[in-house]
Amino acid sequence: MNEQDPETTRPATSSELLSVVASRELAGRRTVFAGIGLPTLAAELARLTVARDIEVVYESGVCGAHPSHLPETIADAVLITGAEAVVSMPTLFGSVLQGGHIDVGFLGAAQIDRWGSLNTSVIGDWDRPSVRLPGSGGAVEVMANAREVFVVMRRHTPRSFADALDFCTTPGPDRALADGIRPLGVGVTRVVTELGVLARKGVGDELRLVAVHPGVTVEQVRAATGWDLRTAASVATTAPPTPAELRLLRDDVDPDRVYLR
Amino acid sequence: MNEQDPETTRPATSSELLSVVASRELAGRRTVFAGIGLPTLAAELARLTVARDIEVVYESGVCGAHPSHLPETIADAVLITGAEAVVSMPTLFGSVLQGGHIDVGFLGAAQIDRWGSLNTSVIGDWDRPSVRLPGSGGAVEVMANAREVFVVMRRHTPRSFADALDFCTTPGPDRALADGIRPLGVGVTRVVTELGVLARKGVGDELRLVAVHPGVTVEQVRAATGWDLRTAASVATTAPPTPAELRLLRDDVDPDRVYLR
Amino acid sequence: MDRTAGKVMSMREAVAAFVRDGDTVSLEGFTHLIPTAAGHEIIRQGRRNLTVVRMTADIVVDQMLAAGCVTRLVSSFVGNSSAGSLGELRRRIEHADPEPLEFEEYSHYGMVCRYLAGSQRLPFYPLRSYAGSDLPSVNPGIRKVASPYPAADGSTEQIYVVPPVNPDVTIVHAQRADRRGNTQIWGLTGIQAEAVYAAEKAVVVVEELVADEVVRSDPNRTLIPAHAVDAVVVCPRGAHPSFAQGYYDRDNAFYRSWSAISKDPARLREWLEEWVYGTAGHAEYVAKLGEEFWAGLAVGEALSEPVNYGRRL
Amino acid sequence: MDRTAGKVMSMREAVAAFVRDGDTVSLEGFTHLIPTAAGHEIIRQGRRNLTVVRMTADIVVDQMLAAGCVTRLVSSFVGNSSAGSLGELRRRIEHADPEPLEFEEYSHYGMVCRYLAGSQRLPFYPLRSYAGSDLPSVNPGIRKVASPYPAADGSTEQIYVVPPVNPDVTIVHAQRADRRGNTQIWGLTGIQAEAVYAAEKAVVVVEELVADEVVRSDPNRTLIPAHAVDAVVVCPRGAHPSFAQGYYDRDNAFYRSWSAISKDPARLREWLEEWVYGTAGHAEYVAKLGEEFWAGLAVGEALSEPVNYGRRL
Repeated sequence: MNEQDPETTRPATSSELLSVVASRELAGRRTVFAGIGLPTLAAELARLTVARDIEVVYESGVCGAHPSHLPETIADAVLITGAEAVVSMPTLFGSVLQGGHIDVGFLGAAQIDRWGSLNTSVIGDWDRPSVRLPGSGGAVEVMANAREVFVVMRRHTPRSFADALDFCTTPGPDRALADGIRPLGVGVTRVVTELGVLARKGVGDELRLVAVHPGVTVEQVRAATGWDLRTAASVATTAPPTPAELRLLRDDVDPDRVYLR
Repeated sequence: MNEQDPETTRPATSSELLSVVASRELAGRRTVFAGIGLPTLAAELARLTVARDIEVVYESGVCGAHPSHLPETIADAVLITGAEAVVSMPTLFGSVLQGGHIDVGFLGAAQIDRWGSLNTSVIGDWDRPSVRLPGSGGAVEVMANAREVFVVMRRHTPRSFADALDFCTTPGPDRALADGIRPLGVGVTRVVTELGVLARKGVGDELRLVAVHPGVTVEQVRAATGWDLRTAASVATTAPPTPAELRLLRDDVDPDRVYLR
Repeated sequence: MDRTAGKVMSMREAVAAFVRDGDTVSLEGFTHLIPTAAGHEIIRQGRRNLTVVRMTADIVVDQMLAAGCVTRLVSSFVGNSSAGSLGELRRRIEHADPEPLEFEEYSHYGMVCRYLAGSQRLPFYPLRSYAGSDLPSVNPGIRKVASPYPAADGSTEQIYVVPPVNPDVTIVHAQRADRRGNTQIWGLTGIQAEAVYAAEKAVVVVEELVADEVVRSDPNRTLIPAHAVDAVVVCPRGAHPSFAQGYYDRDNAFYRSWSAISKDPARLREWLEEWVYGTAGHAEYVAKLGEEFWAGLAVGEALSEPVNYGRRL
Repeated sequence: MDRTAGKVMSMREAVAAFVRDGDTVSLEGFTHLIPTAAGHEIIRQGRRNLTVVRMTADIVVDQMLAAGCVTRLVSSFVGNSSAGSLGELRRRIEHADPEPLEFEEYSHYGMVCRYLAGSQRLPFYPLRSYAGSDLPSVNPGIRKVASPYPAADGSTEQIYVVPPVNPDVTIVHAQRADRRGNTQIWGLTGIQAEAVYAAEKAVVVVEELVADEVVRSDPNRTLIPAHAVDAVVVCPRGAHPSFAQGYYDRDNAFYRSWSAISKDPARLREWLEEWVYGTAGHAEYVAKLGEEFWAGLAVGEALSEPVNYGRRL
């Protein structure tokens, strides 16, 4: 594929936009704890653009991944071959994550609230849920120990941006402090959605709308949010993906369009 | 060297006797935690005689050692090359030892009391000792976690077999229980000295003389012990090293006489 | 005592000897080296009332649930990787269909710490998780302890702790072992060593049984020493549909297909009939998949550079 | 951000940048890979009032004590391996000669657990040691915690705990690293990784700096990942008189000679003058020992068999 190919000149999809916006936020970071899917795309794109020597860490124990192909899971064999280090689970969670070595952790969720707490356990009651979700995995640990957390949410709806979580699997620092324990990091600082970008500075601060994607209005985002969403003094419009970013994403990062659906 | 060599026909030295007696006690054991010196000789001799497939574990992290030469330290390079496993210190002390996988641990001491508690820290007061000794190393852990402990003491004197320890570095289970904690093993069960063998069954039991070496009397041992040493109903006389044991020890285990001084 | 005596056995023998009805069984392997073949043999032998402990409860757990082996699950992630849902697990939890499933929910590090406590014979293990989470409210195993050391500001610091897990038996899959059970794993090593050390009994399933000399040429690669292992089962491709680094790749297509299979109880039953009850053992399962299939999962060579352990001259 | 920028430096630069008067300095290596050359450079640069943390306080610690660098020692074994006594350490403790030494005494696993707590950012770490020992009576750091889970008999279980250690800097020696600090160690791996993770800053001294590809051919061998390392110092034979598995053997004769050298303060002073103050750095120390000497510590070859990490086809 080259620059003349229609593949690289057609406009960005929502997945591409999310990946590009998230990748830009990694500028200047040393370590990123990436989940699979859009966070993988964002981390791999960042390695080709704004954070060329960032150490990408995966929950499976891989530190400094240099995958030959886009990984399909956080434990894909291509993440292991050629990695800088592969460590055991106690080391990954105990020394790397709880030890405080992660600058940015990526998380997803079924529900997020205004304080950046997350639900990945159930919709409905925990005892007899209407939907049983996968649960924490390492999300509780990423939130408690990464310096800050980025959340990527494909769907921006009042149900997923909830006034009250059905269940709090992964608490932000405000909830942790109310329980008498101060976590290492500041919790969620960025939420990238199909509509725009929400941001939060740290303890005591709630998520505010700081940017809308091209063609999206502030009112649209507020209507899609389950609480009374505050907005920044001036809400920016997301700079669309550059041709270079799109080309890298499409040709080099995910040529098989595993995640770029 | 062969059987006709005077080296293999001269009588056993004290070191040789101690090594042989200790080696015989390893019959039927699966794992032994060996210290350096006479315990190494005992373990290596046992591998050639009564416990051919015993797993010899060293404090340095070596499990299943097959040394090409007699090791001069518990961390000798010859213990590592060709070993079955070499593990980290947290694994060795946490999973292997505290996890309960050691049948017999070998320890030495400057002082031992009738309950099998040991002092390896100081002679005199801890704050300003007359002699500062090396301290615990892993002895506290071996005593608390091995199923039973063998002690080898070259010198059998009232000062080393003490009525009261100057300092208790490594407590036997009776002391541990008085502190409200039950250790996994039964503590010291065998003490092999230059004069004979003392034995102890477990909690509540004190060391008793069960065997004297050839030519040693019960009274000699009692006189050399700092407390009123009890004796078994019938005190045996140690069977002297067999020619085969001596030949293996001298020709195969320690041909350079590193420890067989 | 001969440490090799009787340790190497068939999967059928190992499951018969070491997995009993009502046992707590840990099956570990974090995406990599999942002991699927062992799970299938447990199904074939019809074990009941098991408590299954597994960080990432995925396809093999869904299959064991569907076969009626499991009454209780201890886990930190109940999903089909990133490829979809576990139909049977969701029916059991969401609808108690066909019967309820007792579920103990942790986070990944909570599970890791439970294995650490279990392997180190500790009464609890502290971790910096759970503050403010709803998990402690649904899991009484997650508690708090006060540190006996004052914090920098003089206050008493609280920290969450989890209890040890000590499975009756842990089963893991690995690349290779020797006849004594010295087991070498590379690539993702996960929590397998701790899960083995935490257990009363341990079964190691391997791609290859190798000569003592192979293991002993690289003792640092032995993550599970012989003293922790009770049985060694040779079972090539026993981790399918997961992968064995350097041996075969992950069967991503099967993972993607599981949502649809497991969504329909009848279809799931058929799958079990054909692939588990309908095969005498894993060798038959492997043969049934066919050579062409396995060729699709073959991997190329990327050898580690040897290191020198040295030899005294 | 370039993770390689400025990480590779000389020993002189690393000690100047990362070891300050009054610091808590951890020097680890359990008989194997002792960071002697780093200790000597600390002596050359005249650091004062250090707290040295080292499980096995042996020759290099005795030398640092004699050079007046150390006011406090945290250790679990203060002896010259199995080869004799540490003269300076004994004078300091037994006679406060020439000045007292503050000494914090633990057992080996107590030290291991302090590093584990430090590396995992825990307020304490529990261990099944110390019950009935006199050590807690002379070390207020060793305390008890009650388990929040009742014991089998319903009673409350007590367990000893130790506090974290978080050195200002940890210095370890290793066989090899890449320019980013990904560090590979084989043979005895000890507590080095945890000591590095527990520290604010970490310096890794290596026998060889290797190409990224060498490290990346065997990522499981990387015990200390780049993110935990602040400086990489290339210093061949920097672990003498201890050994580096596969590189050179232990200098047992020197260990045996140390009792006599250290017993006499004048002789110990002369030794420091000649071998530490009298050499500009470790390269000179190595050269001064001479090629014949090093030939006597040479080791033969015992290569690990490579393993296949696999490559997607």
